[in-house]
Amino acid sequence: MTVGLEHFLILSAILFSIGLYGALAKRNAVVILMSIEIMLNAVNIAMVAFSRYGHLITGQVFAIFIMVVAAAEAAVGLAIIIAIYRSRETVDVEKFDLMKW
Amino acid sequence: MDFPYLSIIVFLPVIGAILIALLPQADPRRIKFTAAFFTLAVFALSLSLFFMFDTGLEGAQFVERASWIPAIDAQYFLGVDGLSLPMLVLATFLGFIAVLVSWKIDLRVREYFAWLLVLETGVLGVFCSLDLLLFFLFWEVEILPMFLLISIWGTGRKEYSAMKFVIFTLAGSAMMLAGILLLYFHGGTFDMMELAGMGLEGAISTLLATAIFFLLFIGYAVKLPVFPFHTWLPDAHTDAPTAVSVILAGILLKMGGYGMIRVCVSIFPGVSQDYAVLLVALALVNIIYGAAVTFRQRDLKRLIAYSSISHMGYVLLGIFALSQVSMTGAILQMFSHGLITGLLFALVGLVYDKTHVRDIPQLGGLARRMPIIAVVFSVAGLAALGLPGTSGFAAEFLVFLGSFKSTLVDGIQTYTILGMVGIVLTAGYILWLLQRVFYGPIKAQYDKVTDANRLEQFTIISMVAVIMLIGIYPAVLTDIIKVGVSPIIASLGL
Amino acid sequence: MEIAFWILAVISVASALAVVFLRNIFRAALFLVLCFFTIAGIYVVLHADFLAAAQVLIYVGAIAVLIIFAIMLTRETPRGSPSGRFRLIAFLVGATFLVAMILVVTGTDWQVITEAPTEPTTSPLAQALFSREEGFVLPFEIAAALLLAAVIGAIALVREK
Amino acid sequence: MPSGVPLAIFLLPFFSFIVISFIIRPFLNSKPQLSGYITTASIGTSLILSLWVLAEVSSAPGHVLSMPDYEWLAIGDTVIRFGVTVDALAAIMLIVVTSVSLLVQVYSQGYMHGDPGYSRYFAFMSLFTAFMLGLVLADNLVSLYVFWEGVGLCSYLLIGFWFHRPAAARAATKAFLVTRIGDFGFLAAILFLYSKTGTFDIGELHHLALAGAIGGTVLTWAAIGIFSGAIGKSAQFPLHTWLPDAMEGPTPVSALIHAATMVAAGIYLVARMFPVFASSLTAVTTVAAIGGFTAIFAATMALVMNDIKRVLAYSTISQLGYMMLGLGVVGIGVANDAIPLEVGLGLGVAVGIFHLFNHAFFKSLLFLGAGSVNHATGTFDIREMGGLRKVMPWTYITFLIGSLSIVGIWPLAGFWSKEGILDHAWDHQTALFFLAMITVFMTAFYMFRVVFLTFAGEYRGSNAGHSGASAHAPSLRESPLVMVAPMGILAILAVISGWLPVSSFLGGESESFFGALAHPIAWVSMVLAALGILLAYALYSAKWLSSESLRRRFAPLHTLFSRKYWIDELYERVIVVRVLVDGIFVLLNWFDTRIVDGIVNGIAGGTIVAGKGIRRLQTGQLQAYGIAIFVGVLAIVACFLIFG
Repeated sequence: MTVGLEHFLILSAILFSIGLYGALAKRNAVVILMSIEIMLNAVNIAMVAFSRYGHLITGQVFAIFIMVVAAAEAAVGLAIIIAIYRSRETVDVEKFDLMKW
Repeated sequence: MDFPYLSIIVFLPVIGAILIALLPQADPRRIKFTAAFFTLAVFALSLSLFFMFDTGLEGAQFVERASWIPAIDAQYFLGVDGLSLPMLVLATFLGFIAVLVSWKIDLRVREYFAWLLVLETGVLGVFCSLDLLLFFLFWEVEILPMFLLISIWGTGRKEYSAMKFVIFTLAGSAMMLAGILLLYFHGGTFDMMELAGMGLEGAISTLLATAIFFLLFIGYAVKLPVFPFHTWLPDAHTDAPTAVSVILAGILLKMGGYGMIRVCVSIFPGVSQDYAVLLVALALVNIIYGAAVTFRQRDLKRLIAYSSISHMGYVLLGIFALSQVSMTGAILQMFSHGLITGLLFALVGLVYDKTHVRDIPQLGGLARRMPIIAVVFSVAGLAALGLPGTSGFAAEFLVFLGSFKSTLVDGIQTYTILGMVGIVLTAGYILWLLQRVFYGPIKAQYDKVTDANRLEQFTIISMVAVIMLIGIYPAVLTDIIKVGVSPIIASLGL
Repeated sequence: MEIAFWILAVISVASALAVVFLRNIFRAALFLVLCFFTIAGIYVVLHADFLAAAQVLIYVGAIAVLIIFAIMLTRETPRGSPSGRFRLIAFLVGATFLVAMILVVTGTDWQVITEAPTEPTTSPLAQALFSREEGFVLPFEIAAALLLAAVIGAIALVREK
Repeated sequence: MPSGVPLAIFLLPFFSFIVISFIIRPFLNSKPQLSGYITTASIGTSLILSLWVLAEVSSAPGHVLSMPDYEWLAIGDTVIRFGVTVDALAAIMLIVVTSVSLLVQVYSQGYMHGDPGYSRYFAFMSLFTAFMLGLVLADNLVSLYVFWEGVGLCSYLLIGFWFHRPAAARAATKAFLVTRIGDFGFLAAILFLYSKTGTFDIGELHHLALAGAIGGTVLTWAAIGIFSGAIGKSAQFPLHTWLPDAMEGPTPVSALIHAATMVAAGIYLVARMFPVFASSLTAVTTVAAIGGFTAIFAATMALVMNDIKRVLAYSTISQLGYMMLGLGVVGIGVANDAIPLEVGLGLGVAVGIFHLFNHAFFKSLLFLGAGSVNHATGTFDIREMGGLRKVMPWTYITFLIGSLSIVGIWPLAGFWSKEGILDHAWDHQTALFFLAMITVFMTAFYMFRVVFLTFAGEYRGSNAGHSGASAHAPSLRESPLVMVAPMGILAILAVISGWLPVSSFLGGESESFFGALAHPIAWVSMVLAALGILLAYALYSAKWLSSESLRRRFAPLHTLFSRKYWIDELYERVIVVRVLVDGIFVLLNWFDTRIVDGIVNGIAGGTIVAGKGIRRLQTGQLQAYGIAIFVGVLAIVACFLIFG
């Protein structure tokens, strides 16, 4: 069986699901951020795969934009984590309930 | 009509409101005079329309029409006919009276009068609009000033009452909006005149027509109010400042009755006929139940509020008896009730102002100390119970006469006679009220209270004059009203 | 090529699992780096040479370093990376999602072109980004602005008050 | 005669009201006597004009003058026109109203002298007279109803004239309410008739009724509805309770409104609509039965009252019952074809209205006499009077004449009209005739009980400082001329009014002066009356019998009568208070606040409770939100997989 689009997409799905699990299940905010990066990368794989098998360069363009957003998100996200850590002495998301009511 | 009378009438109050908002807060006299000037100007203008109105013509006059939102064919379409002109005059008159009644306001004067004028614009807009969307817009405009006026300048549980008023009205409005949109989607226009003339009923299924009819009806029924949507009214009245009670009873309730005739019956004559028995029965509930509950009220304002519910039952009866005379009577009743109940609320305001008591058992013998208020209160009360020579009689008589003779509703004669029980009950609570509040030996704590001052005398006596005028020669109004009613009756296929 | 794919796929999945399941947060970060590397390899397999390079530069170079900094700054290492109370539900959600995605992927009739595209992709990519007619110049500029805003925002957030 | 004359009769007193209330009261309050003068002058002029009208009518063919009318309201094919009707009935009523009113106004200037509400009193009196005249002149049911309510209003205002007295305020309210119950039927009948015939015009209705153009059931119901208005206004059983209480008003008011004119409006109404009534046997039987029953029923209560005005009030009710009986029995004759239609219509009106005519004079005389007595003694309680014959000779004589007249002694006024009623009752309704005969005896007894207790014997009043209705401190002396003179004139009228050809003018029969004595019924009734007077004499003047022991022997009956059959209690305490205000209305109020408003507040409360519950889902935990998002995504995907 030759490797085709489906393989890449399934790989992407597996990585995405792992990232999803991490983002939902972990308590450490930094780990959650890391999981989100995995998810973003998984999406990128799908994008690039589509680009490869559809001969459309746009997929890669999107991947670039995703990277940009990921970078920005990582920067701001980590900055927020550090800011919260400063005020609360913890990065345990279960102890954050600022969004409550 | 070249001169845009109606636009000026509708928007002059709002201009006044803006002007007042720009005046310094520190000068309440100037604010009050500005408000009085603007409302008087509007009243004078509407009165001039009243005299210029051609009673030989059916349909709208003084029409102004401009495209408003072309994409959905919504228009800026103003005009008055025999239905709306009396309401317009009533609204402008009571608007002026409301300013006079508010002369003693000293809390945040500027905002108060500004909102009062905005309220007037909303109400006037409702009566002048011939485009459903515009109508709806004005209908909603009135809610915000009412909310603020009750919740800031009111008494007692004012926030609760203001909120109740808003929620009730908005719930009704939501239904009405749904109805209006359905009308638009099936009729293809927001133009009331066109919708009334196109025979929409025949074009859509009965179920749909009925559904639209009741969506609209509930919107108006909340406003009128019709049992069981009435409970906001006593609360709002009880806690509202006097002038707002005057406007609320005098004009806002009439928007409901006006809407029923203008929209429900005009556009759906067939459905109106099919459900007339039900609606007439509802009217009877309003009349008798409202009167019965009135007997149990101890608070002066609450009592009059409940009596309004009873009196609005006559309007409902007149409308859905579906005869020319009864419908004319219903509109006359709206006009008359606006004056009478407006006057009663103004008087209760005066009594409260002087005695700081509204609890009836605590009052007594006030006629000794405030003869003028007592006399005017008696006249207003007698007008409310339909004594000949007052507008109340002319209106109720026409409603009963028209209903009795109506041929479109089964068993209407029995219903009418049941409805007439209301006049006995009304006499009961009104006379009981007069007896408890004004007659008998005066209580010691009221030895120092004073009678109405000059301004107050002018206000209440001018209202009495109009009540008597309409009562003695109702043709002043009925000649105009019947012009508005006859096309609707024609559409009923008589 | 297929062998490369399988190797890379296995490693990336394994390292991703390690990121999520390892209790040692620092090691998890290192496995994340490994994961990023393998994904760069996947890009190579997909004939996306420019992206592969960018992946290494941005993720491995920049983001991974940021994350490690964050780990050190927050000094949470001793507590490790515990799982929260939602882990079971999260697992179910993740698994279901995976199943759903696989169903979608396998259930779809993909219209694919099998022959490899031309390399290098740098020039077509640049054209796609900057061409006058159908380019992404405006989004590109907005992305630049976004990055700037993110940088300033990050600085503002972590600045000592 | 210019057509403006009838209008002027009505408008003169009305302008008097306008002038008093808008010029004298606000600006000339220091000269209240002006109000009295203006009222008297305007009503005097009306009287002269009424005499003119009478002269014109009597010379007109058929005793009817046609008058123009004016459109009041026109909506579609419903047109309401107001006009005046001038015929024999109206002319007679005009004379009654203006003459009694004039005399009462003159009297009032003495009686009300010094009252702070002097101007208000005359304003109301003018207004009342105007409305009453309007009522008489009305040519259609709508304007008749308008004035009908108008006189009711004036009655309300004048009963409550001393509004600071709780009893007066209560009586006023009661009077208005009770009559309004009757008016409800009247209004319904007007609408009912209109819906069947399309006209409000009384003349046209007569034609239609006589021509048989209106169905029998319709006529019956319409007549009964109209009659219910008359029951209310004329205080017939079962709506009689307001009239005795109405005595709380000033005495001249009782004389004018609650004896001579307004309460007689019910009789006038039935007379005016007589062709409608006479076309339905059920209707006329009802009228006769209610009238006959009320006559004896009210008389029994008059037997035991101690308040002189209340005795007179019950007597008025009783006499009004007679009038109804008269109308009813002739109507029965007509409906049974015992009397030819063309004769019967005039005869019925004549029988009823002739008694009304006479009653107006002698009853207002009696009331004015009571007022005069009160002016002197400061009380209305006959137990505290006595011996006034010596101090108030004029009052005594006039009162005696009035009493003899009401009792029906030949040749005084009351005799003539009462004989007419009794004759026709004997002819057409024997059972009611016997009731009426017993009433004759009772009438004689209670009237002379009052006469003997008030004027004979020794003065029993103890406290001279007792403050009464009059502003004067009571002092035992004859009333001033301004009061005595009207009483004198009324006394003359109470003698001679029966000799006037009123009955034949109205279309009835008239008897020769001595010919009446040939009737056995006349003798029987006079013997009964004499027996009544004798019994009263025996009990209260000569004291041959002890009234005390008599009362003890008939204790249950006495209690029944003096407690007015507990009808007031039944109406006020049981029906109005227990059943309605404290019963059904409480229930409805509870329903309104608990159920209707409760549902509203319940919905609001439910929303708040639900919000509080649902708020718990907002844990603030990011991951929970994330899970929710993805569960949502999965749901969407699932939808696509399953349905798409």
